Amino acid sequence: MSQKVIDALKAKFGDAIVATENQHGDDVALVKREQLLAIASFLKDDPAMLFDMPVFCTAIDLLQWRPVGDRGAPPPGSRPEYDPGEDHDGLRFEVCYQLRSLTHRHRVRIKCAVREADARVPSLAAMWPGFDWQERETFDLYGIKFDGHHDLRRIYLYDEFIGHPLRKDYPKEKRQPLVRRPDLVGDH
Amino acid sequence: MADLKTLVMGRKDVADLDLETELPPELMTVNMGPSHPAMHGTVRIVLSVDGERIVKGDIQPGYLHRCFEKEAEHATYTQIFPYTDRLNYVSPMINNCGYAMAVEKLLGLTGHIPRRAEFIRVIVSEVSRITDHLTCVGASAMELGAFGPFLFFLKVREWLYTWLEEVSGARLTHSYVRVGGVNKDLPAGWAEKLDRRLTEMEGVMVEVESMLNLNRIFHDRMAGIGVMTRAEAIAWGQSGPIARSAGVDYDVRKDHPYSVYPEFEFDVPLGTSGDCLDRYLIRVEEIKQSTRILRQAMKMIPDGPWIIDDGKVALPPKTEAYNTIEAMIRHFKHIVDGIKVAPGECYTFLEGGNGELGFFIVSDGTGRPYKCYVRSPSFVHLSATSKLIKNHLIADIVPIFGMINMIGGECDK
Amino acid sequence: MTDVNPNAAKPAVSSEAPGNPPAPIPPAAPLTPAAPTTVTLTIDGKPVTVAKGTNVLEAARSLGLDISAFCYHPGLSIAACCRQCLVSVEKNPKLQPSCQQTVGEGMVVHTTDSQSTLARKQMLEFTLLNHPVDCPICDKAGECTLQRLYFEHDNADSRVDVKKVEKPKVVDLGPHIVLDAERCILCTRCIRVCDEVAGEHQLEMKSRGDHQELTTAPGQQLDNPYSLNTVDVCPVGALTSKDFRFTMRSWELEATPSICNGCATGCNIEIHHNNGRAWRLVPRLNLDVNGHWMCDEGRFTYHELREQRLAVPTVGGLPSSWDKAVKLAAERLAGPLKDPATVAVVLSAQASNEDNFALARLAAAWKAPLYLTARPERGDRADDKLRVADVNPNRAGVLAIAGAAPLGDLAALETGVNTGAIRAVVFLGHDLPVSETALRRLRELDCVIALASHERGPVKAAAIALPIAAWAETAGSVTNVDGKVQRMHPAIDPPGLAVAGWDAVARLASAAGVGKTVAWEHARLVWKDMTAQVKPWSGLPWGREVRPLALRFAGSRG
Amino acid sequence: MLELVTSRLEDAANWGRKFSLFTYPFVTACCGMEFMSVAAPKYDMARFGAEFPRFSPRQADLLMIVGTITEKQGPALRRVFDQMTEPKWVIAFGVCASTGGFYQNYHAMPGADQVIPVDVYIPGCPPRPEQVLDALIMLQDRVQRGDGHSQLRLKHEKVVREAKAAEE
Repeated sequence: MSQKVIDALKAKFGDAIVATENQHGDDVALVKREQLLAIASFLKDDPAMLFDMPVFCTAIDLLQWRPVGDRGAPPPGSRPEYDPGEDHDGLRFEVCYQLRSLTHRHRVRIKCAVREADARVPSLAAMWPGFDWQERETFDLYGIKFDGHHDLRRIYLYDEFIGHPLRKDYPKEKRQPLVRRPDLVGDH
Repeated sequence: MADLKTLVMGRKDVADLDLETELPPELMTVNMGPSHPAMHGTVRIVLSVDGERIVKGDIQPGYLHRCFEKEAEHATYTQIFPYTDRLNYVSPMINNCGYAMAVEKLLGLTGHIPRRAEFIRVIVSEVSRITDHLTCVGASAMELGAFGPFLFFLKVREWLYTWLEEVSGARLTHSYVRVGGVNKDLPAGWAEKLDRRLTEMEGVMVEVESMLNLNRIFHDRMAGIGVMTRAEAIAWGQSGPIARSAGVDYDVRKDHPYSVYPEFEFDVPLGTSGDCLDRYLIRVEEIKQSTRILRQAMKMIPDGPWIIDDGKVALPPKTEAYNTIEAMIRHFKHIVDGIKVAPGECYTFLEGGNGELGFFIVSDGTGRPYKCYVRSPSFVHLSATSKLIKNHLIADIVPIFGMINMIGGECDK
Repeated sequence: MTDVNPNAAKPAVSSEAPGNPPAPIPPAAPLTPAAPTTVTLTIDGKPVTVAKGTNVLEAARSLGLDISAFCYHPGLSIAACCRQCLVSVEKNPKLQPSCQQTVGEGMVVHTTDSQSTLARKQMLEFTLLNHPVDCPICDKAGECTLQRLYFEHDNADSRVDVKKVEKPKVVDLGPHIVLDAERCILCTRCIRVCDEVAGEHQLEMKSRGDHQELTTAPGQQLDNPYSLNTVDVCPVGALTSKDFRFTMRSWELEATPSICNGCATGCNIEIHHNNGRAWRLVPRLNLDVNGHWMCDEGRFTYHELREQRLAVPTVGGLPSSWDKAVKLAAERLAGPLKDPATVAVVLSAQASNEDNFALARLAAAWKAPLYLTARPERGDRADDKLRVADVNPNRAGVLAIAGAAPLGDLAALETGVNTGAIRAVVFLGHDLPVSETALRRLRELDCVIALASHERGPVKAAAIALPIAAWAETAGSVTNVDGKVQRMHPAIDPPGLAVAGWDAVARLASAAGVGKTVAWEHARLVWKDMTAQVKPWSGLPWGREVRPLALRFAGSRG
Repeated sequence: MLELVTSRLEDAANWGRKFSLFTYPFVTACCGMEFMSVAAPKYDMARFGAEFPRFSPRQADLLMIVGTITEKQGPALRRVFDQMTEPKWVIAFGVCASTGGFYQNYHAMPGADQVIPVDVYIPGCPPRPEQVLDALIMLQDRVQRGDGHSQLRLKHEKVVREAKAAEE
């Protein structure tokens, strides 16, 4: 749908574009973190790109990704650099930015893979204010730090909450109560 | 007597009110919510006010964070429909459709859904859109003191709920749509009933508009309040009535057509000033446009199956499931293992009641999504609200919030 | 002295997909011992080179083609009686059962052509003709081969409407197994398991046609020590285990790869658990150790995990806190430790390498002598198959850890205790098979510290008992009789305040003031120290952590 | 004789209370839509004396917990309940408020009764308006019988007070 965007990115940034794929009509570009800001500003300002509308920002935790049976294409988790290995220092999170251009009517998804040890990416909230809360949400639920975000706080959960619940290793039903009825304390 | 005063005023006597400490010169911090009549759903705002003027508003959502994503990662693709119902619970059918479309895209079924199913989806979605706008406008009017329109609109919504109940079996949380179609055909005589309801509704619309549009108080409370420019709207990722009120000509049904929408004639109302009054007018106009679509759909809807004929996607009829081993096995594999979706990811979006509602699903080939992110318009709209309420009076929060139409379930997920 | 198989350390064979019992055959693993030559043939247009003697079915699977089959099992002989794996081979007028058809040079096979596809679909339709509508009450539902094959390969309605043949529903075949003859699809896998794995002919078919029925051989019942493997290989719910049936639905379970602790063979297993409780153990493919099988006795060891557990530290039999208990233990030991020779540190052949290594290192810090305790051998259970006389999972591991250091045996310990030469005992596990008098002496010593998962025998005699996790509750490794070091993964949480054995040792050490060299955060770090110190294991990889995987989402099963 | 009079007085008071329930709708989620329907024409809650919502806890004596309660929401709910005047009653509106419903996860609270005592539970997701009216009538019976949570507590405190007084 917007192959020309991918081509332009490849032409301009070369090996900063780790991989590109077209998934069900969505064009996806996996980029190097160091170049993310440059790529973003290019996408925003270049007259041929003009991605003016931020759609969403989220992350994928690839901790438990495993190819099932023999169906389908090799999943991203099967790339060597994603291998958690013995002490879990593989690329664990993929931060996704979905962008749209209302001018040119094209859209693209930028991905950026980070390790658990330094789960941080440069913040794009200054460029697209729409990403302000979206990045806070991603930080809240996945614990990914966005460098340069003006106020990176929890947004859904409360400050007393420990951990980041959408990580695959956070148990679904692990509650952290703030208040309970005195006569019930101990039951939970 | 002193005790009584203590009870009433919280201090011994009005005389010992210390102006220095009780009315400090610096900004005052006021807390609104999380349980507040003017807050649709539950959201908390910490306001720094200079007298009545809002200097800074820190909006804190999350009081209804029900972990849609975590639940979805632990449920099969079919089990997730009830959770989508409760995202935007004012227009559940649209969420159902959006989620179903996402899964169908991953399955490669887009375009292979029976035409009747597509039409049914459009019909129930538009009815849901109407109920959404009715609730939004009615409730906001009530919060501005106009209790009449609220009662009128809820009466109409009741008619539509009754109709939706006949279709799906539930008043509010329908779970009517399925991957590959809808779970049963429309009931006999649905068209006549819907037609009558719509006609009656148009009558009520006239009444309500005559009550509101030229109402001086309503006008003053809405016009010029919470203005958002076109550039702001785009940069903040706004969509739906909010963006259109600011003149952004963007409606997914027109710009990225899905389902059978290209076959219908309808207009997308645009605002000019981007204030609350425009948002109200646009919603009212969209109700009429939805009615237009419904009237066309009632004529155009074809006969045929309402769910795709694919044993790996659709459940077998219960009568067979209980009596033949073949259907029983199909039922078991469907319920226990879930619909197997090939590894991949896709972002599918459609025009929800509030704007662009999108589902970003990542599949690892099993019967449950590896990730199921929902791009909820309310959340995006609310992120811009702190800008909108700035430099307004506290009382203006009411219309602004009313017209942002923040739906807790959708915003907090 | 120990021949170490580096692959055995990381359960790579099946931990990649710890949800598919039996695990899919890795293409690399040859079924027949490496044949001298290889053969190249074409399947569905794709060329594939396999060892000579391989059958077409395996060749196709190595290409990732899933040909449906009921009677074929890679661990058993070929029967070719279900006709479910028919494929068409060029220059051959009739369809061939791909399990029986060995590969030939230049052979051209089609698995997706209309003829063979239709044949397989029709076979499924026939198989289902007499199959009862039992899924809701069938224990196999959810992991049933018939369900999977029908859903993936046929998925069409039946065109025949005849009354189903009725057969006995509840037939008691033996101590562990019940037969539902109606569900049986007559694949004869179970018969071959008895004949070839257990070596006892205990099952047979009787009658003909749609009256054909599984039954026990004359004068026999299904009671061989490997009988429950028939339940695993049964492609439907005909044979069910009395131990597991009607307790838990398979799709509610989660699977974690581990190692059987029943004896020194160290069969690779999967723990199937749910809500912090193990429900059954099933074998996991490892051609180097146990192939596809395990013994019945081993399957029942999971019951131990819930019996007589020690959940809190106890002092004189009364509950206490960790800090109090280890502090008191350190104080009690201070006296005897003035002469380390009087302190006996007892390793256990029942505990994992990590726990034993931690305790051995503590003993080294104290310069205290090491002893070894183990459950007595049982010659009766030894056979030339999987079962051996040594019922301790880790004797070889303890020997390797002790290395050159002298390792006293139980007799020496008992005499030492009785003569008063030993004034303090720190022992691991709950097996200390000494005489009653010795036990009494121990009780009188009042300076006996037990690190045990169960509250049994000697643990009751201990002055201070520290609760540790059992084998299914912590990450660790055991060394089997051949010296293969194999990983276990934590499936469920330890009860109460119990912690991993090495952790308990570390707490005791820090309380006793020798915590500098005896302290770890993670079993992985214990492993690193251990492999650095124990020569035969140097360089062994720890292998990656494996998390429990929901069976229902483990991909296609059955 | 005196007991008779006081008990009659109590009954009269309860009769008055049950027909003048002032609701504080603690609306959080989907059930709010149905709460609107209950308050709106057709099902008209006012018919049962629950005239119209009071949005200040101090003026309300019936707390309707409408929708899911999350861990983050808990303290607010607790505070609202504490601020209400005695005697007060609580209705858990919908299955989320009763048990958490099918939201069993790290942030949804398994029932509002984890935080405050509840008098009447309404199942349903969301419950039909008829159910709600039924629950309201059940609550009214409870009020008349005088065995709501807070009524019982008040009685208990009274007995204790009198016992103390008797001792001195």
